[in-house]
Amino acid sequence: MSLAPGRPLRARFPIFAAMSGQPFHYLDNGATGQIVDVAADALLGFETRSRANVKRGVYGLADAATVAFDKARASMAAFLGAGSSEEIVFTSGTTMALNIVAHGLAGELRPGDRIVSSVLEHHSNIVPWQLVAGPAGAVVRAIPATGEGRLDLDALAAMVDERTRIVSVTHVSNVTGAVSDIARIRALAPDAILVVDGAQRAPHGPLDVQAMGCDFYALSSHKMFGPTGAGVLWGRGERLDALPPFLGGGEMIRRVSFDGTSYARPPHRFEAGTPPIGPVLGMAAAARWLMQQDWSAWAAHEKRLGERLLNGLAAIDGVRVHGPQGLQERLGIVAFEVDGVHAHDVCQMLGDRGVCLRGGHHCAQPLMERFDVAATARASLAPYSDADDVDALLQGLPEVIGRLR
Amino acid sequence: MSLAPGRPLRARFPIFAAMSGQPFHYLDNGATGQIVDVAADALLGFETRSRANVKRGVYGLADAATVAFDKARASMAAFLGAGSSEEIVFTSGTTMALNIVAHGLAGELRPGDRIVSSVLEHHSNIVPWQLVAGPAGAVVRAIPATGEGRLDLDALAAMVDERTRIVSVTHVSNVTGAVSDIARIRALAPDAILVVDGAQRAPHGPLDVQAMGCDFYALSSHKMFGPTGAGVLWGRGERLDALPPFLGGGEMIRRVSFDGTSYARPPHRFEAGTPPIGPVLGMAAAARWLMQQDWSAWAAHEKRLGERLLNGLAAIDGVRVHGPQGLQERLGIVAFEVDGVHAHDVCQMLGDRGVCLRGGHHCAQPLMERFDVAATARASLAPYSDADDVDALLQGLPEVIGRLR
Amino acid sequence: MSEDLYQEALVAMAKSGIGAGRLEAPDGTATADNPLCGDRVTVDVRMDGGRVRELAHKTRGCLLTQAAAACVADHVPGMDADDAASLAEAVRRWLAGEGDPPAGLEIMEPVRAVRSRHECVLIAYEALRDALGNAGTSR
Amino acid sequence: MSEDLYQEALVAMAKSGIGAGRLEAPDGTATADNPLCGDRVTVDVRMDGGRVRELAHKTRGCLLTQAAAACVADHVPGMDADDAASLAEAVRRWLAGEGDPPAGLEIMEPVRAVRSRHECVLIAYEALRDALGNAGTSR
Ligand SMILES: Cc1ncc(COP(=O)(O)O)c(C=O)c1O
Ligand SMILES: Cc1ncc(COP(=O)(O)O)c(C=O)c1O
Repeated sequence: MSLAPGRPLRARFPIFAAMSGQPFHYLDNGATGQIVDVAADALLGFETRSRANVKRGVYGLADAATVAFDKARASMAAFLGAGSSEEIVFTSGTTMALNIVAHGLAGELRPGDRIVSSVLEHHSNIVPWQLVAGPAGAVVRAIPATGEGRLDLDALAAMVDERTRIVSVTHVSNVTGAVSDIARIRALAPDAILVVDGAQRAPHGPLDVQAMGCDFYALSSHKMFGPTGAGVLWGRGERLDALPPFLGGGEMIRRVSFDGTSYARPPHRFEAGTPPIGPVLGMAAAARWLMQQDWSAWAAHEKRLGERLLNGLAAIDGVRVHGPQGLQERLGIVAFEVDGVHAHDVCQMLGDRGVCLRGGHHCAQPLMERFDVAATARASLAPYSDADDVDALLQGLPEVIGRLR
Repeated sequence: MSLAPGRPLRARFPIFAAMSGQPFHYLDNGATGQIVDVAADALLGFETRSRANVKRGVYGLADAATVAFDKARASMAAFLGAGSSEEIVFTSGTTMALNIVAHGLAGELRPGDRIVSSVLEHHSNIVPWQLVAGPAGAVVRAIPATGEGRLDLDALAAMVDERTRIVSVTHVSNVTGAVSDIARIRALAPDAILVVDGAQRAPHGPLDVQAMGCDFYALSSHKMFGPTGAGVLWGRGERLDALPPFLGGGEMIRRVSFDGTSYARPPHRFEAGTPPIGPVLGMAAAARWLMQQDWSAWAAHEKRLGERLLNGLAAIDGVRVHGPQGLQERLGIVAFEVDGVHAHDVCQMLGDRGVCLRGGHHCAQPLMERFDVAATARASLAPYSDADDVDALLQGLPEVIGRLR
Repeated sequence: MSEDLYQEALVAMAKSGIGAGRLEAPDGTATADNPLCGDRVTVDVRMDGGRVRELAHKTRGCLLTQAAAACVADHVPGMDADDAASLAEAVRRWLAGEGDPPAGLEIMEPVRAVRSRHECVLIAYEALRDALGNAGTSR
Repeated sequence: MSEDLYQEALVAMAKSGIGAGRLEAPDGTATADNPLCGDRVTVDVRMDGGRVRELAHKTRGCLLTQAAAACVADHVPGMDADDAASLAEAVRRWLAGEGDPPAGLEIMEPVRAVRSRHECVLIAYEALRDALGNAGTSR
């Protein structure tokens, strides 16, 4: 069942057939992955051949939609290693998942309480905490980053105190590719609620949130080869039970009246309104497909390509990688700076050669400040990436530098 | 360009081909409409042939995605009659749109302030207001419903006072089909912020929110023949400018730092995280298609069918319609109760005959209480509905009643 | 399919009115809602040591909910409280496809195939479980 | 396409350094950010009645942003303040496909086809508009 990573895998990703005939080296997987055929089929199948709203109707089409939606929940529970399907809240993406947690926990915050985020975070894991900390009089502090772009956990050890209520960190940095040591963070802050942003980790294989020891975990469908518009918030049963609702609307209630409203149990309490049914079914199909793959082979492939990329960049004059040296505890996400040439100009010119890179702050301005750069270019790998993609970047870059510097 | 409503139109809705060979009378359009081909094509085309994240990348695919996303904004602005594209905020649906407004306005509420909702509202337009009113010490009051299921605007006239900060009402009831007189509401509450829930109105043709005089307007893609997972919040320019952000994350910021964060201008301020790009592009395709249709012919068709349905139901013993008598200021949404037979049992047995109805409280428990019923069955029409659909319901119902009563 | 669902035995059970009403001064009482449709079952229990002595229910619901509530009233009196409280979980598992039907629910076999109607059956058992939970303190 | 974008005239303009630096005690000053990449232009102006007398900019940005800022510094001094302030809107419209390029922007013609780079050009003009707005009070 498992396909070899690299070129053979492209048969399963319709974009490659669509782009055939033009140079196409997609190295922007950190921004969004390409959709896998089974996810596209599940999405389109629902939308065009079996659409009905879920959780409400009793006629055949509606009942089938509800069954499919339940099955999607079970699939995501399996992918994450959740204790039960009831721990899976469907959202529109990682950002929404993190907002549900942050706003949900807001009522527990007392003046002087501390929320610990980090300099490595995506804005999605900073701004929601700032939004809720302010009114509560709580303080958001940031775990610093080491010079090579990892969480500085020694600093965390010194930061945690009895006022530290929440620690919210990324599982994998979307800039440096560094993998956080969640078990150690858990040990350093045993009493804090531990929230993990898994957006960049989810595309790299099934998870075990229970073993990880965190309380909440967030991910996005579009980064794990599912459709845009869906995501998951996982919450440990008792944590989710204790969380008040954030969004109001249909499906999240038990009883509504102008005299007072009571709320449904999790996960429904957090799923107000018609969910993104098609995207959710597509995401679950992608997750089931990912669970069938040979992840040791895929990880080895990513490591090989990552090394080729890191070594190649190191050999180009004036190029500086921001991130860990090797591929230990690091995924194939590589941000770099080119002396005297702006990332946007690099990405624009490489784009003409079919090399798709992201340039900018990657929604991680505090990290950019830490590195003292305005913007970097970033290449991010997926299992369908191959050496040609990496080489197209490595060959194109010196030409671009020559032209623009 | 405009197709005749009824059967000819079904050529554009792939579900009908998929369901051919079995009886299929889809009368649950109030819960979700079926997707139109151009919307499905836009969704699938993006996801499988041109996927890239928006607002960030400069290579060709990413730039094209951004252009398409901008075009979608312009299309939704045209559909709504907005003053500019900047007034269009993309959301995951009506529920999210209403939550953005409610939570955004929370900071302006003072103890004793009044928010006026109504007994006719969907839970999505009640619960968010309750969630924000409580902590602010504000009060949510409800415009009563008349016996035939309309807003009692005389009562509203008596309710509005200088503490009435917000009035939030549905444009069309999802239970009784009653169309609200927004202009009169605007006149009765000239100083209040007027929010309109357009979820049930949007599938019935292009809008003119400026002429309507409201301040915010919400709609869902899936009810207007677009994909699941997208929606719009429209806000009058100066209202949107004044609204603080609700969700934190990427794309909604100007500058992020642990010393303080500043936010982007609307609409981006309200679009945290990767948007549901595929669903948004599909929704915009549906909106463009809807704008090309002959709405006077379609409305006449809906009126004819609605009358057939209302008259037919009136002729069945023990059936009672909850809603206005005729089709004046009322759309083809018809809720009814069957003496001694529960709505779920009615819908289940009709479902076997291919008649798809919704049974339940329709996320409108306060209205159910007003009517003193636990649940009703509801038939809701779309332009592709035809007399056969209505007749299948009218023929099946007496049989079901005979069997179950 | 619904012809199976609404077989005569089920319709008869639903209309039987077994246990319909309220108890005066019950040892335990609880209400369960079906959030999908607003249906609601209130169960009252009177205990006798560790056993359920008497039970009544007030039910607003569809035929399935009515039949399930009647079934509770028919089979539960005389049962050990813990056994009775565990029925909700047994019903949930049975509906999900595991195990045999708890006593009386054989007539509901066809409901298992209709996901959206599972709650209709469940809520009577949830109200029972919660009523026993309340009664627990006064046992 | 990028070969057109990065034509020699544009690269030269970006590297010209025209107007680079800060004014001491300017009449107006403002910063505009490109939220997409963190680029930033600060414009300082010194006024002379209703005219812009002197202008400087501090720019952190790509070649397009640099070239646009240089272009502002090259063409705006001597202009009527209201005319200068209206340039931002004119640039926005031109990028969107309407009208002729404001003076100096001819070399940016190819940028119009690349939606994601429009902000790169715009922010210098937005900083100019806002700096003039600030100066307005001291005019
Ligand atoms: C009147 C009304 N408002 C709001 C909603 C909520 O829309 P959604 O579930 O798409 O968020 C609905 C639909 O269920 C509705 O009918
Ligand atoms: C680490 C990380 N967190 C959060 C997000 C936000 O995800 P989304 O935009 O899908 O909500 C992203 C992706 O942009 C990310 O890379």
